[in-house]
Amino acid sequence: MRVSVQSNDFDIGKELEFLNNSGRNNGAIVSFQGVVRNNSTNSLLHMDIEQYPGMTQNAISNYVETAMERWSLNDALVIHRHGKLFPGDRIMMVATAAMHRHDAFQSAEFLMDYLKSRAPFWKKEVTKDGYHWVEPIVDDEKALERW
Amino acid sequence: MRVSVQSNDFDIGKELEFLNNSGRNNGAIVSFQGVVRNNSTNSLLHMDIEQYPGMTQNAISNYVETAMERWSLNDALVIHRHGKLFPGDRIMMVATAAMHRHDAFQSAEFLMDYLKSRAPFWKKEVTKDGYHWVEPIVDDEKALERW
Amino acid sequence: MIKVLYFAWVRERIGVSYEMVETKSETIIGLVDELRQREPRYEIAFADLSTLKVAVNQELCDFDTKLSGASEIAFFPPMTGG
Amino acid sequence: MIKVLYFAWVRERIGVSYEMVETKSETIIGLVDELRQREPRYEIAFADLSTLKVAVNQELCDFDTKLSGASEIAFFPPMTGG
Repeated sequence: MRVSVQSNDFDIGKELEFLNNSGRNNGAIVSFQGVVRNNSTNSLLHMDIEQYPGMTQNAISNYVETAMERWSLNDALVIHRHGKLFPGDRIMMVATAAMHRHDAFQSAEFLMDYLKSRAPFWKKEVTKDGYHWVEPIVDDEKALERW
Repeated sequence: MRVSVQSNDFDIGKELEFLNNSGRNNGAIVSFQGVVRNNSTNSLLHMDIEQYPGMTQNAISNYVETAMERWSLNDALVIHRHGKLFPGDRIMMVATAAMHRHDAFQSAEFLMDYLKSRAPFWKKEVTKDGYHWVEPIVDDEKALERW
Repeated sequence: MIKVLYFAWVRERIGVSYEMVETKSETIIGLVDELRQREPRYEIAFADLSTLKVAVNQELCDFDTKLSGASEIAFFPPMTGG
Repeated sequence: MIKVLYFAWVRERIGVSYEMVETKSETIIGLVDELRQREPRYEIAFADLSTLKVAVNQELCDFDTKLSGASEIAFFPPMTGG
């Protein structure tokens, strides 16, 4: 498993290649890529992602370990960026490798649900009129209930 | 949307880049990559994937269209290879792009379930002792019931 | 004349990947019965229809589907794609 | 002395990203009450605890968690990662 919290971009193709070549008998690799969306009025200049540096890496690693215990996974990867990001930029990715697709899909969804609401990141949206902190989404909190 | 049935390999990184740059306001991109697993005795030499050429493209396109109607998707992609494939080779990929992750995950799972049991491909496993046709998996057929 | 195609082990048991068939049957199951009576290789291939699927004009359908309008019929085992 | 960290709009309302705090409280909620009484900026930041989360030693916990063993406490709004 690998967890990286970084400001620079990543190459999802290389990451998936690396995951697939990690030597296990993978049959299914699922990836999720989060991208900075524009806001409803198309006025987003950029986003600032703040993190809690001491906690982020450990918190994410704990959720990845939970996923590896709960599903039959060969490997898992989480990359999450912080700092200034523009519309269309990649924010983060999750990838899971398993023998069977059900394990790969379920664990990727589990990790996404936890990253959304339990990893210490906070998104700020900046427009020409100022900025605001992104509000948590009620459905994201509810999504945790199914796990 | 794009559906490609081909014998040659594909570059999942480039495909995801292309999907993300297709001009919509994507927030979530989910991909599934199927890889040739070895068999339980590690004796697989290669796999031969037979298809029904006239039907494959249309059948897959229909499932992709169904997914685009059923979920809020910006774009979707299916690539499926046929012919001779070796352990570790990529067999196929599905990718879905949406504003929200739930739509991207659900539609990718839906497409995978249908590709497994309803797209006209047949897998033959070749070992030094001969070959056999891969048996359909009861769970794969059952997986369709949830859609 | 209808073009009849066979895939995977159905193709192997029948020995050809496709053939043109003249039929008087009105349904797919009628065509299957005609073929079964032709030669043992068809009887073997069509021994258990529960292990087979059929497509008419490249769309999946049931064995009791009518043949009117059918220009291409394909018989094959359950798919194992993905 | 406990290191207390603030993130996102909590940090903005309090005006610092962290500070060292001397406390006699035994629980997090006690510490919050102490801070509230110090200055209006704390009162504003901690006005509604239902919109806040807290971590002790970099692990999420509840506001009634005991402070014994705590070397680092962080207050922040619900996370919006992913």
